[in-house]
Amino acid sequence: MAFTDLVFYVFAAISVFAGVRVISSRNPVHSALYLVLAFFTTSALWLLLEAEFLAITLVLVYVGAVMVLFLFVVMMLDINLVSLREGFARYLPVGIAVGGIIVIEMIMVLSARYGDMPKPAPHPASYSNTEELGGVLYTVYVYPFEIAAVILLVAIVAAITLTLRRRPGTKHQDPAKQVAVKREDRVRLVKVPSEPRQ
Amino acid sequence: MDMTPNMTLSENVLLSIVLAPLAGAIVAGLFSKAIGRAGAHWVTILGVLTSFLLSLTVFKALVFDGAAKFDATVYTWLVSEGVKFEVGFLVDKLTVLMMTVVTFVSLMVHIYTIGYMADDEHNWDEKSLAGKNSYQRFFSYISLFTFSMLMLVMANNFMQLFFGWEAVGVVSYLLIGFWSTRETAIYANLKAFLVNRVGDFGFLLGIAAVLMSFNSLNYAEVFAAAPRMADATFQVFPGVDWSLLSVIGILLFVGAMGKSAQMPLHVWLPDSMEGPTPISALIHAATMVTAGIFMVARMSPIYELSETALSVVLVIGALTAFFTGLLGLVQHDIKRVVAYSTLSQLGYMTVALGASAYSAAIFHLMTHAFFKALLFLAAGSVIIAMHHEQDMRKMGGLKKYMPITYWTSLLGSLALIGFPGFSGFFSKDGIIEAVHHSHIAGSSLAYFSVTAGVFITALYSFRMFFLVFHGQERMDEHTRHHLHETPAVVTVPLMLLAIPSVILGFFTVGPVLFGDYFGDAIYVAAAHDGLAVMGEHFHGAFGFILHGMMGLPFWLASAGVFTAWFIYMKRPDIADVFQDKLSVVHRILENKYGFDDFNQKVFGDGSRGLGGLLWQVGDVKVIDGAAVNGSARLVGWFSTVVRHIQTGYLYHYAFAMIIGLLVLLSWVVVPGFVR
Amino acid sequence: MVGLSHYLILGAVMFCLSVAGIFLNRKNVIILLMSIELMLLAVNTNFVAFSHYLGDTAGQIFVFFILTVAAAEAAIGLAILVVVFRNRSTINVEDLDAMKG
Amino acid sequence: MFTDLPLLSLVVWLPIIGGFLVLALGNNSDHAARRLALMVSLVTFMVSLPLWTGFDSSTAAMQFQERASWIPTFNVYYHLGVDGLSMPLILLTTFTVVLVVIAGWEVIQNKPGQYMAAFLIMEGFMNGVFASLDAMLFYVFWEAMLIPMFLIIGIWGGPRRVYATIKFFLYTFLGSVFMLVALIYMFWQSDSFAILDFHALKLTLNAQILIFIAFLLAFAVKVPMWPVHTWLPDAHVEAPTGGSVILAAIMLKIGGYGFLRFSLPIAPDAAHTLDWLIIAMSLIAVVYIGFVALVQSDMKKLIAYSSIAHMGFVTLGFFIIFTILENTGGTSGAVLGIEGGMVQMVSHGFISGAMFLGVGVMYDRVHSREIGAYGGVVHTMPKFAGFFVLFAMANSGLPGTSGFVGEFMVILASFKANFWYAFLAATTLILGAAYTLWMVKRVIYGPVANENVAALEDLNSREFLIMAILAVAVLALGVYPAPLTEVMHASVENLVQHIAVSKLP
Amino acid sequence: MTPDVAEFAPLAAEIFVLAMACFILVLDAYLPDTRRLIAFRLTQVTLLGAAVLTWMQYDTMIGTTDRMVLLGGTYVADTLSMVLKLAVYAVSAGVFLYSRDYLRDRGILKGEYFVLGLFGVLGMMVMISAHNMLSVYLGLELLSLSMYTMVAFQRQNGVASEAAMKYFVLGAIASGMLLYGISMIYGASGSLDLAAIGRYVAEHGAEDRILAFGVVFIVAGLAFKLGNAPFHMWVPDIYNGAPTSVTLFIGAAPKIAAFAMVMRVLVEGLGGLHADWTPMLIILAVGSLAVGNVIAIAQTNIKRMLAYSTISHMGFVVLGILAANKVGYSGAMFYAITYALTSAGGFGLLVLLSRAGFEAEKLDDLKGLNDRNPWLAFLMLLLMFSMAGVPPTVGFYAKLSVLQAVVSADMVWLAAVAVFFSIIGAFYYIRVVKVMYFDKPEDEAPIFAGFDAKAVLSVNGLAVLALGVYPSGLMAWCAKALG
Repeated sequence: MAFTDLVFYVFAAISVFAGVRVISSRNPVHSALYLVLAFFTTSALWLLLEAEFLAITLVLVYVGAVMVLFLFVVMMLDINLVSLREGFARYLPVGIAVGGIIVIEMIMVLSARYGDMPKPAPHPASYSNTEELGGVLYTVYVYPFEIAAVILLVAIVAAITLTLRRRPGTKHQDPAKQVAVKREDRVRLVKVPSEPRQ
Repeated sequence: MDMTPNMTLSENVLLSIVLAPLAGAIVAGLFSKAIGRAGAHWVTILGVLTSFLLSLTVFKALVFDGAAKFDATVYTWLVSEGVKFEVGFLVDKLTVLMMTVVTFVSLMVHIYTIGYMADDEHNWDEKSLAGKNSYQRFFSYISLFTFSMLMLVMANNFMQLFFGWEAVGVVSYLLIGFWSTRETAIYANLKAFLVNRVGDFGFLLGIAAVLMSFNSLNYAEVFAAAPRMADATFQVFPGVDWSLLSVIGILLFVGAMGKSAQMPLHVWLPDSMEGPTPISALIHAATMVTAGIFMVARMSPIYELSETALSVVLVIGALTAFFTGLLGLVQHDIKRVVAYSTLSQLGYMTVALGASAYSAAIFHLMTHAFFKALLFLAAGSVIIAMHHEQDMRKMGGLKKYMPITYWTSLLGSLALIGFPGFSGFFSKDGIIEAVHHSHIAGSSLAYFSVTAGVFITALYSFRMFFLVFHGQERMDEHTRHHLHETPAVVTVPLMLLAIPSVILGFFTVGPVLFGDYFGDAIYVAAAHDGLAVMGEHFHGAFGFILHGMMGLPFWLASAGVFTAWFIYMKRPDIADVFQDKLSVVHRILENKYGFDDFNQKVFGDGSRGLGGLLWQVGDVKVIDGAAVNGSARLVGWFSTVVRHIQTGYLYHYAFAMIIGLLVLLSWVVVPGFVR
Repeated sequence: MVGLSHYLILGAVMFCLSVAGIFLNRKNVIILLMSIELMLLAVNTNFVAFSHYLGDTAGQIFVFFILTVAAAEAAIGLAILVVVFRNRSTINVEDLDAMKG
Repeated sequence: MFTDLPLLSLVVWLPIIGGFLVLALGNNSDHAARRLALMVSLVTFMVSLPLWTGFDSSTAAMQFQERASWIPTFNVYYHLGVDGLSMPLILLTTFTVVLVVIAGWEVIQNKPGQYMAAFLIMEGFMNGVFASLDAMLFYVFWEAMLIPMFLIIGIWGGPRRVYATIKFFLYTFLGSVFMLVALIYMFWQSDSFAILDFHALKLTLNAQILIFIAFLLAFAVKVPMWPVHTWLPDAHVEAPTGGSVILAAIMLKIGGYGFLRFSLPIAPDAAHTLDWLIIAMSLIAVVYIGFVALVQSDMKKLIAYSSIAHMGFVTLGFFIIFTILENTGGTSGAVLGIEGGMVQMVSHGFISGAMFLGVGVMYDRVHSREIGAYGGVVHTMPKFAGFFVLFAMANSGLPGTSGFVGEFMVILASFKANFWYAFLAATTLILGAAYTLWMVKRVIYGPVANENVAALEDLNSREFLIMAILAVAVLALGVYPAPLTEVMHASVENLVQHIAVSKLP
Repeated sequence: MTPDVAEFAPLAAEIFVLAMACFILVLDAYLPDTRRLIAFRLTQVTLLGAAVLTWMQYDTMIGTTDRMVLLGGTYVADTLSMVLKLAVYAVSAGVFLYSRDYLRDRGILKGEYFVLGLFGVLGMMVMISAHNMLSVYLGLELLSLSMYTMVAFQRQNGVASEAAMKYFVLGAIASGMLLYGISMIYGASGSLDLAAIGRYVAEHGAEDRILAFGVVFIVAGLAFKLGNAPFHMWVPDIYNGAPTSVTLFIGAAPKIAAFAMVMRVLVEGLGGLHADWTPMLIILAVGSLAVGNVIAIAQTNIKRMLAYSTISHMGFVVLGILAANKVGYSGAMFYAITYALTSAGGFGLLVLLSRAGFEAEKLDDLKGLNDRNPWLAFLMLLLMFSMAGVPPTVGFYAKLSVLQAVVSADMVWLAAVAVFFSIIGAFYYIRVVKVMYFDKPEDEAPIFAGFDAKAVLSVNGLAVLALGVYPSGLMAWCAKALG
């Protein structure tokens, strides 16, 4: 067995184990951490596939940003952990059955088709995965790239729209209101009858 | 032997005969307010009189001037596939005889009605708008009836025959139920119509069979082709061959059974007495009920080719003649006695038809028309005098109050029982003799029936006669006080009808019964021709009378009259003794053999029950309940059940997607992959 | 000898794990979101493996975009989660059944 | 002179456009809406008359044809034309609508504009159905008809109107959608939606049977034949008088027309194979429904059931051809049967319309349709009673009235096919008379039953006019039906020749 | 291979929409609450401008089979995309117009709403013009993310946020499935370009079964987007839970985009595999027809009822596609466009009937509409009969063209099944008519609606009738759009 094979099996096993733990953990925090583990191991597998840029990105973007966000939300929302675990076992057999059948079918199909795919020719030493990707990203895939940018914009807008709260207690400025204010809004002239002479 | 035709009948004259009463009916019916009561009776009488006079001219032309028979189309109703449905007239000696009888009786009845209906408003609720012009309407109806009856007898094809057939039925329906406030009347008219419809049902099928066999509905064409079809067969039930002409004959005869009130379709006729008496005389004695007799005689070329059909006719007629006569013995209603006597006489005519003595049947039809109309009108006269009391138990001794009615009634009764010399004698004796000579199946039964019938006829006729005119006066004081002879409009028709009742037979028996009066209008196969055998021994009317005096029927009739006198005049207590001793028989007779109960229970209640069952179970429960609403409910129920799949739980939704994926994967791909 | 099929099978297993996770975790929406991340990971692995074996960069580009979108998706998903929690004080899936039938 | 105009288009579109105008006008003035509606219906009737006068009865070809492209994607044409089968029915439609408009004149107080408009629009659709020579155009009109009828029953109907109208809609919708599939199937066989192309299309027996069944569903529901008839009594009972009249006089005829225009000529071999089914259903309709009608206590329901029984004659007349063919080897009698069915349809249009109008007249006064609520009407409404008895007699097939003609022809023809067909069909003589006259006995005759009846007023001149017109029509057709049958001879004979030949490829 | 700037010219409409969306986003921050309508008006201007640009761009292409494949094969401009985009603009503009008063009454008339709406429209445009799996995916996500947000837009609405949650999770799963399928297709064909995939499929489709394997996942993903059973479960809850204005948005234009996606992926890319996906689509179609029509009967909430009706209509759209011939595609396209139109009208009416503090969403809320406002009732009547497929409304021709296709593909039985379920469907549509016309109103409150909204609703409703009387124009367009 080649070294790369060993690496594959080890990381694959860890990543599957991590995946199982993600869905079976009692505590969402644990799940999140196992997911991080899964990302790490998968990233390692991607390295085996010579996708260095993506492997790094996965760790940076996912682990660094997305999973932190997850953890943050998990922590922020005060969730009753006990009640969330009830009834897991009841659905387990069905879940395993369905998942099992699907995975068996998938494996059947996949191994039949790709069982003997030849190993690709190794890249020359000067090959840079990042450069390669960058090259096409800004030329061939410029249109998707722009769209992706829009998607991120939507995400920003959405996140702000949905979660930005103006707490009643806090004080803040509203420039539009300040500009629009008129004299009548602020100054009230009250007519006071003069006091009658005694 | 045909005379050389030296003259033709005019279509316009024939049309006038038919249309004059129709015009009268329309005017009297639609413009009743404008023309008033007098206008109504004048216009209709004028119409019928025109018809009658023209009929006489036609009679003269055909019988005395030797005109050729008229057979032509007036207009084509419709054509389909080369089959012409036409309206046209066939006027030969048979027809013209009927025309004359019909228009004459009708004319008499019209005149009589003026008196009978004079104070008809008493029969109506004073607020009733229908009662306001009932007088005019009545005249309109009887004129319309005359029109219909003429259409019937003058038809030259089956469709028009059916038209007239149904039209007289409708007018009869309208007239029986004329006093529409009376529950019994409107029950009777519905019953009459429906029972007739049963007959018409067979009749229509018979017509359909004729069309199928001959591809024509024209008499002449059908009769001409009939001999060729003598051996044709027809399968009503698969695999069973019946003679086609027998089937046609029997089906047509079913129609005659309805219209001419033969057992078991006779039940409507006694009830039809709910109608005003003039129409009982006109429709339910003289004319309409004889339509069946006329029809069979008209169809003689067909019946002669089927002994089966003739046997059926014979047996039905015999049963009717005997059994309905018996019923006349236990009736108390004066009109019902006459009605049962009519039934019995119709049975005689039918027997004659079955014995192939068509001319005897028509002869009896004619004489019967006069004396039975007479008897009815006389009964009506009594009823008028009794202030519309019809129960004989409340009459008696009317002789001294109503002499004209008394004498005419006596003449009519004698004619009815066949007293030698009177009209009825010739026709009835002719029938009895003809049956005696007949050899077809059932003829001995028929002979017994008609002979025994003579005694019964005499018994019930004179029972009625004695109960009404002789003996104790059983009416209440008030009625007695007002008793007097009816006015001239009533008595004149009585007298006019009495004349033919007495003498007509004497003068016509020769040519009609034994001569060749009918010529080719009636066809009798040589093998069946009993009358021809009798004709060999016929030596004039006097001889016939003398011969009759010696025959069994005369003695039976005399015995009947005597018995009636003995029981109802001499020893009235005997009647009650009989009633007690023969209570079973009496009850059977009272119940009219149970026909009415049976019909009411089985057909009336039965069909309503069946209808209710089909409706409530078939329509409401099965089709609507189970199938229609059921499927709707099923879908609705299914919907409420299935909607629970949509649990609201996210994981179930996801699970559904996964199952969907699994299904697509397993069902579509994996088999394809393995393949 | 580890070949393409091994990676694909790994992807398949991960995919089904996430499927099972979605179904089994009937309580916590956050774990559902994580399962979805797992599913995307499986897909990404497929793409990377194909890309490698086909010698074609398109697959990796696709992965790149998937990662981008997934990040955006996570942001919105978690934002919605927060909104739900604020409204209902729960993220228990079994409590989120206001609409059904 | 008139025949140069696009008559059929006018007959179709005049009432539709007029209907929308009435709708618009109805918002402002009820009276103006009524007048306009009457005018539109009269003009339409006038316009339809040249169809009769200008009709060439010597040919079976389509006449007054109009053709324009409509949906080129599917070769659908706006193609109108009439032959001897459809022309009388168009006249019947335009005639009946005039009566309906008059009948609803002051009776309808709730949104009369909408009411009249619905009838006019429906008239256009119905004429469209009869005049269409393109199957898709036919289908569009056929289905579109449902909408106004649905509203008429639902808005102006009786207490159970919602149930009745939804039942009506779904029943008929159920029937027709499968026909759509059949039409599309034939389109792909012939690349055309022209009905006449369908006639010429060769089809295998299996295809024919499926097509036939699809058509049967559509037409049997419309006719309606037993056992898919149960919508009719409900719809009739709940519909306003005008709705009942149109339903009975025209809508049912569309089913019968469909058999002649589609089922028989398109799938003659299937019709041959399945004729026993239709005949059985027809005879059951005559007998079974006759008994059911006997026990109805609601006059409209009774007349509705009698309609079903009478329509049984129509379908019987149409489908005996094959038995005749087998028994006699020729088609003699088939024409008689089909013409009898056609005459029966027209006649039933008059008679049932008149009967429903009659019930409507009483209902307007007493607000009850129960037979038990009446009795002795003749004493307070003698004129009305006269008409009613006449129509009742016509309904029970009295010779001299139009009701006789069709029944007579069909019974005669069916005897040629089979004794028992005729036997069962002829039971209507008894049953028809029984249920109709029993109702007459209980409603018209007898002593005045209650103060409602005592307070009845006889026909006003508007009602008298309608009744008189119908009475004349009923009698005229009964005494002289030849003009009606003449126009259809050529078409029916052509049809019979067509049907008698197998279409199997 | 640096892209030429000129290559961006055909994207003028997309660029314009994006720029305007950004502009509105920024502008809105500086607008006082009283002047929020400016965002609304600018949105309408944007859609109008986009329509003009699209029209100009494609002016020369109408009726031709020309197509421009640009930007490395990720973008395509052809007649199909033009027709669909124009339909999307039109429907979206109407949808925004109907929503305006509704949003104002509920205090959510915010610039972000329209910005998200415009981003959604942009996403649809991307999907419509996609010529690469990547563009398909990104367009889909752009649309989906916008819609998730819009569903949750009324933040204090618990039901809406729950709906958004469900929508989001299920949508993400569906995306995952789609992506898995794409990865398989990519693996087999070695390309993400639809044309290249199409070529590969044409050559190897028959023997390379991995393609069919991928197709299963792709079909599942697409079915989710269309809302076909059993991937339909989100539809009723989201339609029900979302604010009616958002339901209106989701229920209309995205159906067109979903159709476009199916056309691009399944037909252009994987058309060679139709023997594989036709049976799958049959399952989906029959399932949708059954589930949609049957369950709709039990609904008393009209939004929910229309949701189930959507499911059944999408079943019809799929029927057209599974016929896998030109008649079917154009039929499905006709169906999708006219359904979007009809659905917009139906929900639009509900939006108009709703007022501040009152949501018209129960069937009973329509009671006696004919007495309250005959014209609106009549329009709704047209829309309902159109959905039921009764001529002479356009819904009939939509069903007709789809059935035509099914029959032309020798699946008469399927057509029979379809019409069978449409009978069941007819019941709940006419129940709406029944409620409006035959019942007495419970709520006599007059209906306030802007003149423009009413006018557009009238146009919308009458279009359903007009297209019914003369459908051939749009039908011809649909046929031409498919070459």
